[in-house]
Amino acid sequence: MKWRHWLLLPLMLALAAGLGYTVLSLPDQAHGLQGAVADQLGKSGVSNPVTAVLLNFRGYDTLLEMVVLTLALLGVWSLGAQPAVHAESIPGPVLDMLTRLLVPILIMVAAYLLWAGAHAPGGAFQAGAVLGAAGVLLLLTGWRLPPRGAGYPLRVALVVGVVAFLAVAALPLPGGRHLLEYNPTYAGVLILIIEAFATVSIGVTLAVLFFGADPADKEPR
Amino acid sequence: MSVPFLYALVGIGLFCLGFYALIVHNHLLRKILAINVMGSGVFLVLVALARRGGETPPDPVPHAMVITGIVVAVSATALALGLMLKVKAATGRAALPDQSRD
Amino acid sequence: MEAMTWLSWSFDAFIGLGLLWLAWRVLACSDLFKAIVLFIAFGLFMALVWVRLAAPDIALAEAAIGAGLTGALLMAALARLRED
Amino acid sequence: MQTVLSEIPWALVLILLPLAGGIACFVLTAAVRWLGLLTASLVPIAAGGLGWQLSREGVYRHAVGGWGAPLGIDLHADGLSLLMLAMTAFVGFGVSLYATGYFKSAHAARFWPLWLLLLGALNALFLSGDLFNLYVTLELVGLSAVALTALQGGRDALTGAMRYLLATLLGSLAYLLGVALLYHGYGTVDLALLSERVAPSPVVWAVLGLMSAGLILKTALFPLYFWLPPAHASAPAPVSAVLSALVVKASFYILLRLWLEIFSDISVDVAGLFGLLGAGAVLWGSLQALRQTRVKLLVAYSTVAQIGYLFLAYPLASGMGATAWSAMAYLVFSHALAKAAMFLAAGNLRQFGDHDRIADLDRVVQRLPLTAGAFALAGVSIMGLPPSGGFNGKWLLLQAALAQGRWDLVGVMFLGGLLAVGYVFKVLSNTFTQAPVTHEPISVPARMQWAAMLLATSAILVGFLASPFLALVGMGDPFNVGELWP
Repeated sequence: MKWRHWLLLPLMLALAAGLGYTVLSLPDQAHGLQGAVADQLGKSGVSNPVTAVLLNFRGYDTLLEMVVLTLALLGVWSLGAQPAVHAESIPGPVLDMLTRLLVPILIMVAAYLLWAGAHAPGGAFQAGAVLGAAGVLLLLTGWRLPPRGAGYPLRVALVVGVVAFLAVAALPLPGGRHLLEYNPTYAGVLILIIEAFATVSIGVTLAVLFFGADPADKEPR
Repeated sequence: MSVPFLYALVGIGLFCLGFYALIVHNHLLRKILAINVMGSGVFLVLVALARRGGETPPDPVPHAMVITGIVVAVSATALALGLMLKVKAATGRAALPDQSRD
Repeated sequence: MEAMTWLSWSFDAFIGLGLLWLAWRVLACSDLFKAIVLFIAFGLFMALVWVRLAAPDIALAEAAIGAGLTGALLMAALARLRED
Repeated sequence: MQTVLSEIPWALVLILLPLAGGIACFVLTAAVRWLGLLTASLVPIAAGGLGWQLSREGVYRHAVGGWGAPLGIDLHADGLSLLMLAMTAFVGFGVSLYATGYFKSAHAARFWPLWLLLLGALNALFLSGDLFNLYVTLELVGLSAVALTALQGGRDALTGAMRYLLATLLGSLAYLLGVALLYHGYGTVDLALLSERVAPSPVVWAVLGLMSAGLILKTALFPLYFWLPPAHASAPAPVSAVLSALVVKASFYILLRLWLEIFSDISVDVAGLFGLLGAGAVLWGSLQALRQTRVKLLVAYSTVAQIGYLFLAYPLASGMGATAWSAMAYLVFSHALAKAAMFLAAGNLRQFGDHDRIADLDRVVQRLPLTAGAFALAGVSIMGLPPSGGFNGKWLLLQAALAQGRWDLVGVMFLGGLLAVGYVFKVLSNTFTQAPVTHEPISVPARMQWAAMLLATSAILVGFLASPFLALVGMGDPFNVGELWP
């Protein structure tokens, strides 16, 4: 078994050397798209160029990426129940207190990141991740979704980001315009709406992925 | 060597290191970590090379691509971890059975 | 000025080598729990690199998703793996 | 009426409709079957609409967001995209019809959202003209395919899905590194712009290596096929059909596009390597198929072999482009139909006898005539016997090889054909006789049998439609050869 690994090592070094040579062969000056982005930034509705690329210029990628996240959740849920984490992880008073303190702060941080994304570093994914972290903390302290919320309401919260994105994407089509084409006057508002719904969905999805299985899943394990 | 090329080479190193570990290790959790390290390497190449040529504001397009990539990576990791637990439950080991013996 | 550039360059070289060393430890150390902790550290180091590369948006995403939530997912999976 | 039809953006409908359908199925769990079947029946109509639009207005381009490449993402459809979309729509409909009978309630609620999202992802992939966007669609396809493989659980399916996931992620990352290098070499990820800008350089060579290796792994071309047989053989029957018929074609399509747009001018030697691997796949896959004792594993290895034929077109295209690419288009399409039919029939056999051991198939011809017939008709196309789509493809490929004096490839095709006859008849001959171990048959719903029959018959019928078929595929000259044969 081991000799195969030794055989692999020179191959990997050759691969690294080849790729390294390729990287060094690139010119010293980048000629990317920063100029094109800067030219159109005024029409994008936001002033943070990364957000402009993510939600406007290449918004279609981001739409599909939201579907990727939903798909991961569908995949994990379709595997059925997972073993529950053992009782030893029941939190002590410290974690409990920390959670009470942290969760409201995290939610406020998420809201700030969402709002700031238009002009400064931040945006839906960072905000959603922070929201997800708040959810993970709650789950760690033993909080569970009440059964009434576990079915339909949870599923709606999970997909509301994709649905809002799809709706905004398809909106210009009946008028004969392009997919995801925003009117520059409303672009900022539309982006904020998409991001707000996306943040909720991303946060809930990440927290639910941490939980492991569909809380409404009654299948015996 | 300029800083962008330095980090791009580190990215290539991470890619190859992760690739090697992915093949060599049997434990599935380790393979999942290896895939993540490989991914970080690719992201590093993508962003570092955009810094070539100095202090002008960086190209935001690779930045947006990497944020997309990070979300794709966490999605794939979540599915892989769920699958790994099911493999463990079904076979008793968090490793893939040797195919040649099947 | 020359000294500043040199200092900044060696700082980057240090981070780059540290990143490679961390990745190697993540993939080679014998204990899985330790590997995950190292992976989270690796993610935080990555966030530092993104800052160095003038990419604060990625730094935020990496710290929150790459290190934070991926780390939490890995920890939860390891705990479940050791259940039985 | 005509103006209304031509104003509908059919390409966008093909992407948005299944995505919306999948999400609706996820939320409205009670109505999944009807929502699912409805969506899957509307997709072929949209594909037909796109075909009509293309034939009237020529190549379709859509700048998402109105920005246009290189800043934005461009969608693009020509005859080759249409071929893949029509294949997806048609196989997708047959499989959906089958799935309404196959999955029971708990699994149905999990199957339909995943399957419709996969359908939307495949359509998005075949319509994308942007390399990074292709990466995202590739991951969508990969993750949904893996989740579907593991859907019903079981030791083999779970380990098969895990192996599949690791392989597909590795392939995607190699591809993505190639995208990164291309972007930094040429300042765009738009395929059309790249084809104008790319010139031979170390970057292009590295990208060719990375992307080819990653996509070959995802296409399961010999010798990187290790993950395919366990995954395709252990997945639920409708999922196996989708994996073999459509999912491996997704990465194959990207590689083909890259070849046609970027790499063919850079290197002809690599075409020879692709041909060599293809020949290896034909021989090795067929031999392995012949050795199997279970129906689904046999059919899965047959996929390994049939993928090989697709790569034989690369070396032959340098001399006789029109003939070789026509052959490949025919093989892609007819293999999808025939292989889906075969996997669906295999699923019926398995449900009927609660096993899929070839030796223990018990008088299936008398008791399950439609299924046995579907398997036989699909077998005709896979073996390449006339009249069938498979025959047209293999005949054209043979012509290209003969005309260029490639006797080695002629020999490979001849041997591959003989071995295919061997493995198809290995199954068929056991369907007539009484098995040593008899069993109580379990009834198979009629629509599951008719779904297999529908796809198998289409694989035969497409053989009669050579000139309209090739005229459609040649729209917009995706292969840069002018008119396709004949």
